[in-house]
Amino acid sequence: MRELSVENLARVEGHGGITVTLDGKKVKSVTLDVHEGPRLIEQLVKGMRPEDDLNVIPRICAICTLSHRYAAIRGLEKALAIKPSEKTQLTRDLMMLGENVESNSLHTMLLALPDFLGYPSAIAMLNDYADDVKRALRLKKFGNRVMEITSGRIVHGENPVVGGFGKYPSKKALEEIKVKSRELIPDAIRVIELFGSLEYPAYSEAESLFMSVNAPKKEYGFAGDTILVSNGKETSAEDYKKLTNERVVTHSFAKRSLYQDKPFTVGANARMINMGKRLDGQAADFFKEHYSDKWLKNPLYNDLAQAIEELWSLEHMPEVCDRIGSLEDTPIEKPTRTTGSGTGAVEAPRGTLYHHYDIKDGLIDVADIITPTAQNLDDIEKHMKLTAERMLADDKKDEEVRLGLEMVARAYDPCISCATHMVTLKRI
Amino acid sequence: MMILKMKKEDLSTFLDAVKEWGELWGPTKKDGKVSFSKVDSLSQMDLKATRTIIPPKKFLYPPRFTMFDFDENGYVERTGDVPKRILFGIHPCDIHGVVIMDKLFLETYNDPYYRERREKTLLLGHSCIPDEKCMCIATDTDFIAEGFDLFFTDLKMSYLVWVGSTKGHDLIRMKPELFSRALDKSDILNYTAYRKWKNTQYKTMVDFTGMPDIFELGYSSQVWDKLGDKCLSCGQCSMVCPTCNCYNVVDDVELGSIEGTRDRFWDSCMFREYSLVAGGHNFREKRADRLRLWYTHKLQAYIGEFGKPACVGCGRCVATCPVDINVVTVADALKEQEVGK
Amino acid sequence: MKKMCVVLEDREIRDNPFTPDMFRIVRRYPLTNDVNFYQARPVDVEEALKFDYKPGQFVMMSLIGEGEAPFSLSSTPSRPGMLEFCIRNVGTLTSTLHGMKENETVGIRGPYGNGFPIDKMLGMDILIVAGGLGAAPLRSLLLYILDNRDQFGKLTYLHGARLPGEMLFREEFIQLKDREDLNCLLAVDKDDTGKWPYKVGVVTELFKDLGPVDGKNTFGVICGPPAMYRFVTPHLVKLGIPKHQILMTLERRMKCGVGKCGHCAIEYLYTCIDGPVFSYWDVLHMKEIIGRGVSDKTIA
Amino acid sequence: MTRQSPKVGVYGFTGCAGDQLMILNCEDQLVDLFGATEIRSFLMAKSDNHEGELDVAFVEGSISTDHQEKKLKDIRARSKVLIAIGGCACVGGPQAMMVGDGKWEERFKKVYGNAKITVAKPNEAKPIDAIVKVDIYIPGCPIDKSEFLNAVSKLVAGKHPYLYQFPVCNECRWKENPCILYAGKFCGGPLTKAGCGAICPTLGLPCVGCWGPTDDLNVTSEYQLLKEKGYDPDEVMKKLRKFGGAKLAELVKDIEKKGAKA
Ligand SMILES: Cc1cc2nc3c(=O)[nH]c(=O)nc-3n(C[C@H](O)[C@H](O)[C@H](O)COP(=O)(O)OP(=O)(O)OC[C@H]3O[C@@H](n4cnc5c(N)ncnc54)[C@H](O)[C@@H]3O)c2cc1C
Ligand code: SF4
Ligand code: SF4
Ligand code: SF4
Repeated sequence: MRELSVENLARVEGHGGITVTLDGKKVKSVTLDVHEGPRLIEQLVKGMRPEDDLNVIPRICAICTLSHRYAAIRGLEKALAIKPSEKTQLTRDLMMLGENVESNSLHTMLLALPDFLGYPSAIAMLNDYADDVKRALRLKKFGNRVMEITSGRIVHGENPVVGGFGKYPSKKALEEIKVKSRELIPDAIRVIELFGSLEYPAYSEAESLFMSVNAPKKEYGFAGDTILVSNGKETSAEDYKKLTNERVVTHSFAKRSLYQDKPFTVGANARMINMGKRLDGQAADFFKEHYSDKWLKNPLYNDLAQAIEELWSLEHMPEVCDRIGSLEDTPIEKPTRTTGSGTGAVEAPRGTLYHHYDIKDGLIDVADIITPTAQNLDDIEKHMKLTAERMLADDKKDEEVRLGLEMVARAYDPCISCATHMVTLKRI
Repeated sequence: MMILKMKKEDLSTFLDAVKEWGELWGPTKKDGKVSFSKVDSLSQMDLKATRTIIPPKKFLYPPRFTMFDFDENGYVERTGDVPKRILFGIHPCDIHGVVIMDKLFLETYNDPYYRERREKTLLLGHSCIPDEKCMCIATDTDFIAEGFDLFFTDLKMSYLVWVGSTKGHDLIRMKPELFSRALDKSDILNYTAYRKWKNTQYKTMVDFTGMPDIFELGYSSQVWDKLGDKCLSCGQCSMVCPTCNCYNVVDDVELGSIEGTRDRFWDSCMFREYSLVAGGHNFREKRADRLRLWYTHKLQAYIGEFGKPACVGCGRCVATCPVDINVVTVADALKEQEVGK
Repeated sequence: MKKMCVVLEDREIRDNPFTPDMFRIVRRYPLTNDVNFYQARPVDVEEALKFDYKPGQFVMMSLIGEGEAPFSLSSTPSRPGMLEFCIRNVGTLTSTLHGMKENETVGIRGPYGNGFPIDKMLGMDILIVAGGLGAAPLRSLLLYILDNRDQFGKLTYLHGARLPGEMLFREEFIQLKDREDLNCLLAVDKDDTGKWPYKVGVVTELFKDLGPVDGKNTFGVICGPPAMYRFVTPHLVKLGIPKHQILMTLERRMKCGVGKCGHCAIEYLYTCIDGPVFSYWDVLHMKEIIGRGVSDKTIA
Repeated sequence: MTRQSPKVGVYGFTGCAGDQLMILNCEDQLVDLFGATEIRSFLMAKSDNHEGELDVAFVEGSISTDHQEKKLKDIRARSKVLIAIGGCACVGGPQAMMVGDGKWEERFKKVYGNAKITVAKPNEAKPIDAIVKVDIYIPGCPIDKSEFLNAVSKLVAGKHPYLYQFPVCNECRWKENPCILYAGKFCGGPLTKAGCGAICPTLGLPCVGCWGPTDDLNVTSEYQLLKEKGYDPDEVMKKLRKFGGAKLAELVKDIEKKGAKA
């Protein structure tokens, strides 16, 4: 028996590793374990005021910081029966677009692309692909800038609060976003073209189910009150437990999810599968051009899905900015009750994120947070197992198998998808 | 001193005209934040605002700025990039504050950074209505006779305009038709009435006479320890006080080179590290010691040197300290040997 | 009341007192395991003889990227051309300085501070008490007096160190013991070598060996760690030296050296421009001056 | 005079990866950064990582398993300078907010039930200086780009990074914000290290304390003040503890004891 282990799958909300146990050419098991220490954040926020919870929970993950914040805000506002103003709503949309651009450009170009092109890092690509690396940095920087303008800073901005914003973006800042987002569209298109021209190895192909929020008004978007499943079902976000069924496994500090006893996928490709037809603008054209049945089986297409989504986010910014600019600032809405429950669901760049709260007399009684990576873990394991089996059957060398596995894990953009470095092979 | 008269409604025209000399700055109020900001015209100013959060020292000596650019060959001073500015609407206390800063920065050794900004900034004072925190009457800074370029006293129907410098006079000469030398008896009466009325407006009653002796007597008083227990060491008092001048200096280098800049930023004697010296010895380890230095500086030492306190009575420490430590409460506590609630 | 207002138009001083000039380190060797001796000369050699100062003054030394720190001049202006320092490695700037080699450059501006009141000290007896790094400014005074020996009365130099190996300028001072016109007494707290031929004990022990002192006609000068002031001053008072003739040089944190940054303030005085040399009389009515503990009780 | 570019490693332990992300967020300097240093190990940014002797190690995150403790000691052993980056490494982070209350195991059980987790032995979160010596602290949640770049630039030039300590209030005053605490509402400014630029008070929101406690804080006075202003002591304590980690836990112990008596 030998063990092919992919150590330090960093950033699966912390640190993880993949161990593939091989028996001859057969794969005995694939385990993705998270050995980052537990943080028990859900327990720590118990007894806190909602505003204090909002300071803590974004620190679960820096790269989805705004998604966490927004999911919590949605959950808390439902629990406290607060209805945010239109201006607040739109400004939140804008911040999510910013996070999407930042995260998707980081993941596609700087973390996933080096695999496809055979480099150890984006920096190592500088000599041969300087333009593309700089393009990615431009996009990422702009995404960060949008987050900074809307949330107060690049990472862990405190500006979005329950009931509104500390301060709304200034007219000048909105104008800056409008101009810059238009300027960057050619860059985003180049990213799509690049990923559209890549070969996606078929080793990992398998049927799966896809979940995402159902954005309101039949539009594409990153937040919603119901959840779409690719089998056609639609469920209220409040029933998230039925969808995710969290459980603890012994080899990991991250919890796991199954839907109807089967692994499922969340993320950009799930969003495309469920809501792709709602895209508009050039993003819609690219979607039509590139979308195929393969997306339903091969997780690697998540990279291309992210590229298309990023273009959509950029294309949408000017309109959102205009609408925000046309509305008067509104004060922060106050809670209308002190006891209640609510679940917020948003689409983090790497998939659906749930924050559920029970509030009692103004204090948090129960907090339940289900992250996209936790939902994907079983799915990742499933696709990796297949990849390993098929590659071994193809007589691939260990080095190639290792890279193949890394690419699959990374494609899920697991929180920060610098996943799966340092693969070592152990034989018994 | 030359005193001229101007119609109330001409002020706006005058300010529009003098903008040719430099940027126009004045007191503004936005989101509860009262500050001197760059404005286009009089209409954007709020002349009723009593005190800005930060005094005009920020113009002469910004919270943070670069002194030098350096590389291995030496240090090149960074001056010359300061815009010409006209500051309208400064109150007498703040002009007194500038006069004290002038002494500090321009005498003995001449600070070129302060000097450049001072020379490029014209101070156009404006009379004020004291609020419940003002105490300039106790520090003898309620009126001002020097240190400004022009000073506008609002007498309801008209302004009396004191011309304090040749530069001030040059501004007048940009619109001479707005000013008249023909002052009559009613102007004198109005002015006297205004002074009398202003004297009755103070609500904070505090007496700083004898402070140097009271400080001397109270050097070891337990009052300092009690105040020290309350003080948060937040340093706000130093930032807002028009006569606090302390600063720190740091060098920054650029990535991958040894070129860099030497920056200066506002510091406060209320911070622990401020007085720390080599070997870990701290001359003012206790907050009580630091507070005593601060208030000794304002109410004892300066009076000993110059006959009046280094406090100009602006009330900013009263309007800032979250735990109610300020010139009034400290002076009272020392006199009564009791820290008030 | 003094006139408050500074008239801007009057002044034509355009020099930037904060600009360091570049100096070259021409010699550098260790005095003890954490104190180095440095000799520095302006990069522009023409300038070398123009740098004039008084014993007891200090300079602000800049290292690129590390900032500035004050250091006493250890050399005497009576031997112009070269500035000398002895500097202890205690932190960021000083540790980088310790790693520098001869021929490298540093920025220096100054001299600053009042220095010793040489005019008043002329013709008087001088009793110097140095402890540890206090020798840095006091060596300047000592060498100055030796170079102008006929202008002063009796000269006594007391120097204490913790261990023989920690005594700054040990060889230099031991040689001075041979001079007729100087009474040089050295002490170490502890002799770990077993070969120390002079006094073993704290510096105040040396007062026993002093012989007669004409207090009224003497200037006592102290420099050393804060605690030393507390122990030594009573001895000087006992010798009958008037309080205004007991001098001490003080250290404070400094960021400008020219009375602007505020860090070295002691009540209304600035160590940098009103000091670093203060008389015991100043200290007596400025309680904070050598730190807590020097209250009326301990001084009386 | 050319210096050898320092060998650098960037490591992450328990936390949100925000500080490592902030390094990657230095978009304009990233290429120079990788040019001026020899980045030997940086899991989050590259695959070809080599462990070995380092000039500088940047360590993010708190330590909360035995496995991590071992790894950190190893990093320390082969690094000349070890720099803690971010609140988790410097003071323990939000996961250490309740350190010492004796209820950690209870909380662990509530999240993981009775499941036996074999991958590593979990512990209550600790700042890294509870395990190894730290040479330089760069606080923040997350760290500030310019503070980080200043420190790196100095290290590359062979100089000492320097952060002068003062509370957020100082920066807040520079921004001319009306004071929230003066108005009688909670603000963590006086207790918190500056470096963020007083972002939150500038947005009209209280400072949450994410830069961690200053070396010279008067937590008792602020606690008293807020109590006088009508805050529930429990709530104040929760707010104070959020980012204070082990250090604040130590400071508030007394208050909590006295509070219980009062
Ligand atoms: C008038 C005067 C003369 C001096 N003469 C000498 C001398 O001849 N030889 C000598 O070795 N030292 C002398 N010093 C002390 C010397 O200035 C400090 O040791 C030096 O500033 C430490 O700098 P650093 O960057 O290496 O230390 P840092 O890393 O900055 O700090 C180490 C310690 O020094 C403290 N410190 C920082 N700046 C100063 C400062 N300006 N003054 C005092 N402590 C400070 C810090 O608080 C800290 O505790 C003198 C100081 C003064 C005020
Ligand atoms: S006196 Fe008040 S304002 Fe000043 S440092 Fe202390 S608490 Fe802050
Ligand atoms: S001490 Fe207070 S009242 Fe006096 S000038 Fe300073 S801030 Fe104003
Ligand atoms: S608002 Fe907060 S950070 Fe700002 S000065 Fe007040 S207490 Fe300090």
